[in-house]
Amino acid sequence: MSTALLIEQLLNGLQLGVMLFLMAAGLTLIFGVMGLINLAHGSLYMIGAFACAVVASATGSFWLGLIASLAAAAAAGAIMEVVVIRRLYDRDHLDQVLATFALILIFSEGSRWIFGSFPLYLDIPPLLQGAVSLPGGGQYQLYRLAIIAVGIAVALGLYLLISRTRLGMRIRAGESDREMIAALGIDIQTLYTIVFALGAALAGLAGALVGALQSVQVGMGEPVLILAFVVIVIGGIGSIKGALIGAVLVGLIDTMGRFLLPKTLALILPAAQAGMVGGALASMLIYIVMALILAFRPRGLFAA
Amino acid sequence: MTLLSIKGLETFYGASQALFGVDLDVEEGEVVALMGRNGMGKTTTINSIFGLVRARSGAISFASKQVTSLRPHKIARLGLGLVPEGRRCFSNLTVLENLLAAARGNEWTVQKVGELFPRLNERRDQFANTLSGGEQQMLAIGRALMTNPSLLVLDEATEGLAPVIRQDIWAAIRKLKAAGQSILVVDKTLAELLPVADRCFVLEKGTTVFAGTPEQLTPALQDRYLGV
Amino acid sequence: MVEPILEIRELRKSFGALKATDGVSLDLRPGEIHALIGPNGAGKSTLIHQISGSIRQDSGTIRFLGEDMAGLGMPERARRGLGRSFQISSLAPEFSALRNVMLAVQARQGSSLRFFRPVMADKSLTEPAMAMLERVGLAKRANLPAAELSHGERRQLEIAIALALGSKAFLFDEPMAGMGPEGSKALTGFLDGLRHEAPILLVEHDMDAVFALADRISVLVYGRIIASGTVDDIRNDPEVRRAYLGEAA
Amino acid sequence: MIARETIINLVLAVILLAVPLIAIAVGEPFYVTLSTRVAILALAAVGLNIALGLGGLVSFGHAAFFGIGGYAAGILATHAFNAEPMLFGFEGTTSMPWIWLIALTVCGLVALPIGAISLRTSGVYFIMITLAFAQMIYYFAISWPAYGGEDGLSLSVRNSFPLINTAKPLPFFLICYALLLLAMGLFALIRGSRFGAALQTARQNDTRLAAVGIAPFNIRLIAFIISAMVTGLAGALFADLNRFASPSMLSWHMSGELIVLIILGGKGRLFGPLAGAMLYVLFEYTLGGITERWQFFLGLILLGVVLFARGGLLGLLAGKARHG
Amino acid sequence: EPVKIGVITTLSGGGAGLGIDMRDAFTLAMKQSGNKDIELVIEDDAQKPEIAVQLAEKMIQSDKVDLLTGIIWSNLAMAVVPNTVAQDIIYLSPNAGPSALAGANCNANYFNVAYQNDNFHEAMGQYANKDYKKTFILAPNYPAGKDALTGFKRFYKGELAGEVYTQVGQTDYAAEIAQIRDSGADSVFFFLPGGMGISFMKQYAQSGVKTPVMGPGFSFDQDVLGAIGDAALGVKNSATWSKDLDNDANKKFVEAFKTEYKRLPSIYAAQSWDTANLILAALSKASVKDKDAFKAALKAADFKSVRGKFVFNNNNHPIQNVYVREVVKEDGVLTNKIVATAFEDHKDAYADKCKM
Ligand SMILES: Nc1ncnc2c1ncn2[C@@H]1O[C@H](COP(=O)(O)OP(=O)(O)OP(=O)(O)O)[C@@H](O)[C@H]1O
Ligand SMILES: Nc1ncnc2c1ncn2[C@@H]1O[C@H](COP(=O)(O)OP(=O)(O)OP(=O)(O)O)[C@@H](O)[C@H]1O
Ligand SMILES: CC(C)C[C@H](N)C(=O)O
Ligand SMILES: [Mg+2]
Ligand SMILES: [Mg+2]
Repeated sequence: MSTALLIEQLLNGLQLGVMLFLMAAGLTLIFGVMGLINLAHGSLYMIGAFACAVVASATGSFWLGLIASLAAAAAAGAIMEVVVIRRLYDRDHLDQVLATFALILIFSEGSRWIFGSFPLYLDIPPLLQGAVSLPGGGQYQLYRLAIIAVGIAVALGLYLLISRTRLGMRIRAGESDREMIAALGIDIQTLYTIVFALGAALAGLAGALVGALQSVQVGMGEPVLILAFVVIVIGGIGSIKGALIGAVLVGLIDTMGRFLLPKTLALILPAAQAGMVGGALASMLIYIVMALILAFRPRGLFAA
Repeated sequence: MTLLSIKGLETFYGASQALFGVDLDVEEGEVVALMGRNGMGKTTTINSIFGLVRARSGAISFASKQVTSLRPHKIARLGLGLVPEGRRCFSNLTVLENLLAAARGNEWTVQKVGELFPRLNERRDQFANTLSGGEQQMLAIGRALMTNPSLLVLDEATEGLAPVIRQDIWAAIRKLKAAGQSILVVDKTLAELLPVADRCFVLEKGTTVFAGTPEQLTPALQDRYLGV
Repeated sequence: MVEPILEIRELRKSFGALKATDGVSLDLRPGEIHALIGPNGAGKSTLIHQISGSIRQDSGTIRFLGEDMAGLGMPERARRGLGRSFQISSLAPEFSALRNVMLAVQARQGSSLRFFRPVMADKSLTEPAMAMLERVGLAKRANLPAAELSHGERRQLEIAIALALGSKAFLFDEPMAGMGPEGSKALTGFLDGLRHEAPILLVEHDMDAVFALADRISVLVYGRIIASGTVDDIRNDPEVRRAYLGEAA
Repeated sequence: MIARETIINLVLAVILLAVPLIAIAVGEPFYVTLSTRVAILALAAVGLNIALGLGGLVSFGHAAFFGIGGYAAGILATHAFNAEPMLFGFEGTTSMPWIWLIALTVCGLVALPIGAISLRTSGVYFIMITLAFAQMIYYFAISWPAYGGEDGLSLSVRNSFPLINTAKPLPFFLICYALLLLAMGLFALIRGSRFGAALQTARQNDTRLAAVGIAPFNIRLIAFIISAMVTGLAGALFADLNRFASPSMLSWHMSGELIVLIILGGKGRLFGPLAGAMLYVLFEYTLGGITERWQFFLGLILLGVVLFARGGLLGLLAGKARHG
Repeated sequence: EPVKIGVITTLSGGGAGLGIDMRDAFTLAMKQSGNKDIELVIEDDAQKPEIAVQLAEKMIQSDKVDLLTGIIWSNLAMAVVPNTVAQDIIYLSPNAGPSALAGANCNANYFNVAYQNDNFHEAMGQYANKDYKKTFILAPNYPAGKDALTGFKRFYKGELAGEVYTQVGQTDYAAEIAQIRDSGADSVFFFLPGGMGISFMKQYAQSGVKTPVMGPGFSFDQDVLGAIGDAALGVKNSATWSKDLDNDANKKFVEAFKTEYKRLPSIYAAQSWDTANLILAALSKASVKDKDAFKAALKAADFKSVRGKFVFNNNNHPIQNVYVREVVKEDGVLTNKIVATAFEDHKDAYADKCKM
């Protein structure tokens, strides 16, 4: 195994992690701040990807598509909050699970209604196409580097917003006692709509960015939703820092597991079998890690 | 000028009625005491003013504005500051953040609150859920003051405080009163409450049964309504 | 001298740089009410938490009925007879007042691993529970969910639960808080009688009650006991007056 | 006076029994199958309801037990059918009572460590860690080739029960129905018992429970295990109903569906799971017949239920739950 | 009394595109036949085995269908087919062909009109021998994935640069692509159906790795080519059908499909069209009520297949040609054209074990 390969895999892990972070950031914001379990977060991700694909193919510009994805996801989030979510804050988690589960069905079938059942086309913008050379002789896809950069910028921005601004304080205050913050004269309702739209926009951004790497299709949000939940739980719910570190951890573990487990097993098993068993173990790996972390730190790594 | 006026207030929790006709008013610059035994409806009255529970019937007006149909934050913005029963500090915020989150207007500042309660200054960066009971109580008062209310509403604001601190808080209340702050206060300790109050109201089973000056609340009446 | 029931030696607990209890030693003897007073944030509740087992001390020992409590969790200590009330009421909100007390009776009787017999038909649970509610004056509200009780009533319910546990010592954290003058008076009388069933470690800011009840008073300031003695000793201690009592007394 | 809820419960139980009987009489055996599906899903949800409704333990991983029950039936029957010995030379079995016993035991044994680890956490963390365990088992089942992997495991014939012809829809339905009633009886007893009192207190306020001397952890762990076992039993029946066990029984959608059934019917209520299962299967079946977009409308209906019928179907029909 | 045909296919969820093509071609064939005595019962399995099983039961017990067909996915077929044929109902597969149903467990009531799962991969293995010596192979870790790599290896004589099993539903292939880059392979063979293939191809094209890829037609068919985009251009892939296959039945089919649905048909549509026409042909010879006669009529396969020559083997799986196609652009639309024939009259590897 060459060092170039190792470096590339580490970058891959980092990039996967950062992508998960974009998804997890919105989720942890909504989840941690509003105490709301939003299973439909994956739908917002899908909406972002669809909006980007549709606008990009209509205008020929990925960047316009990106703006559209932010706008569409934020709008969908705001509408969702006003019509449904708002009534669920003081309910227990169960009602939230059911309602947002229902929203998944509505969004998924709704998009199929509008866009049909075939995957849409969305490609990387010309500016970011191709690969760059890495020290050590390897190569790395430029677009993935760009995703890493965007993710880190978002992490920083969010962290400052939540921990340093008055808006952030009020949002967190609402998390601990909504009634009280309203009794202090703060329009928590509108504030929550804004936060929700912000979280949604981040999911939409993730969807659009990742959509260019994958197939843009109905249901694309579901697998990443579960991973995003894993991330925020490992990191500690409500913590932006936790989400970032959790995401990178999951990204690295998943990538390295997929890469190294079959190789390691190949030392003792025939190649085909090592591939299967290793693959099976690799897919269980992040869940095993999550269970271990929670067993020792029941509130995640960076409990708020 | 009449700041707050409540007439014939009736409030329900689900199907069970808690208030059966409360009448109460606060003039500007006045300290009014709201009294009554446990469970008679004091907190419910206050929550109704703030829109935290909805009045079923009756009228509540503040600064000559009808508030019964407004949303809680709109009501508070008319100039009402609440120190709720049970403190309800924002547990995941630090002392400083609790104060900043509430800040509105510019007369009261973090610094001024710190002067009123030096203890809070010491614990500025500690999370509210780890404060002692008394510290939380101070924080709740400070937080309400940060909204620069024209009427400060204190629900059991001295509960669980050490005697020296109670004295401090009563002193603070007197200071606020002297500065012209209007205050509606619920408290169990008559010995401390009556001297600062300009007028008192007594609730029994959700209705106003007494309204008058502290002097008019004779020991006999105190025994009858409050069991003293 | 009689053997103390509860013996605390050199208890320490820090939160970061803050020493919440800083070498506290005190004991509780049969039949007495030992009042623990001190400014807000002095560490009184933290001490109660350590004794009852919900917070582990950093060092020091707690012996109850001659047994070291180290390594025992809150449930084990409660089963050995340490009953407590909470500074902020802690109840099962959906259960009626009666069922809240029944739970304590059930716990006192032992096993909760009985899956079949309906509790509401079990007189060995309902009757003692009702009796406790009578004692604290909540019998009329027995069937109301705890969430619908007023603040003061919840405090009374806390006491009823502690009683129903049949504890061999009580740790009461501000039982008077939130009670009206009438309620405080009644509770004072009540605790006065209770001390003969089991001794009480009483944390309280209501000085009328403390002075009326306490056999001994310890004063905790910044995690240290600065004075300990009879009511009169404490009243007249200038340091205590400065740190805690002010003009009261 | 009989409470309104009791009457509604009775009506639900009678409907579920009447539908298959009538269906057989008019020669529409498929409705027997559909009713059996309702009974089995309700049974699984009754199991979950012990943890979730009484104990407040929102397990998002009960599909694990449902699936393990299903695979227990599938694996035992496969070995018996092919006469291949498994562990300790045991030849497998096609007898339902044996399969149930083994499914119950295995689920209990698996629930013990999962519960012991998961119960160290609470709230949302509990939801997620139970999901994590279920996902582990799911991925294991998908990629472990011995019993079909992702393709699942077909049973060639339905397993047998002494004196009853299980291959016929009606007798098999009656078995499931009887087990459902039995499980609901167990639920009712537990709810009213001392254990139930402790368990429900653990949900409302575990500090209180600890303060009276009862360790919440033990109470919850036992509830979790009982709950897993009942759901596992349902899984074994489900495999028999479909003559098929597959990883999708273990998927998080299945866990979600069980939760949905409970909320739809009314959380913590004796008949909540049954009401929920009836409603859900009815929606799924009728909507599916009307439009290809049925999931869209199912979504709308579920949303309507959460927003406007708090307390689920039973909450709507019988009012707020009482806790005595 | 009309003939009732039950169609269970995937019309919702992530894999719906395949089922919709299947259904559309099937209904179109039925419509064009003008046969008024056929009633279709079409239902959505949402790609869930339990639902498929339930639908099969409903169609058999309640709708009393004479024939069942429609399933796209092997795991759903494994759930439905054994029970269906055990109840003496005929099942015709328009797509999935798991190996478990082709060998010892073959059944006289089960006809696979599409392929045995290994076939496309076998063809690619055979074809790869021509140009490549060291291939990197990958597939999802599930039975059809294992069948795929087994099929490839059965005919491929070169060396393997690596053999990787990915997770089902995986969307990010960066780690695998890095391994490919590092492996020194001269070619890549992958089987990743649905969205997985789209993701892989897009990421592969951007990775800077230039090693040529090839795969079974599933990942390069009409339903996904649009989404992959130009990254797919020039890729060789194997299939038993292509839109440019030169026979009358095929021309008619492609025209009809394009006219009716304004899009190009996929493999699934083609196989489903053949299934419908096989049924129609058998119906014209025998009544469905006479099971044995009808099965014999099916087995005769006396219909005009869009794949040209079409014969059933002893195990009721097709003996047919497998082609190698290349992705090209025609009028701005990506599509395939045949460049070679990998196998003539190819049989699957399990037929020997079938005692029919
Ligand atoms: N959330 C609630 N749901 C139902 N009933 C309630 C609720 N809160 C209070 N009540 C009832 O309303 C009545 C008035 O309660 P309230 O809290 O206003 O009394 P209070 O005068 O503030 O008493 P205290 O001095 O004990 O605080 C009581 O009978 C109480 O049981
Ligand atoms: N978990 C914690 N983390 C950090 N500091 C804590 C924590 N718990 C308590 N403290 C601090 O320890 C000190 C003692 O708190 P404690 O609650 O014991 O006070 P108390 O004597 O009971 O006061 P009061 O009479 O106001 O209830 C306080 O300064 C408090 O802020
Ligand atoms: C669409 C095809 C790739 C389906 C494949 N035969 C499977 O079983 O899953
Ligand atoms: Mg009150
Ligand atoms: Mg305290």
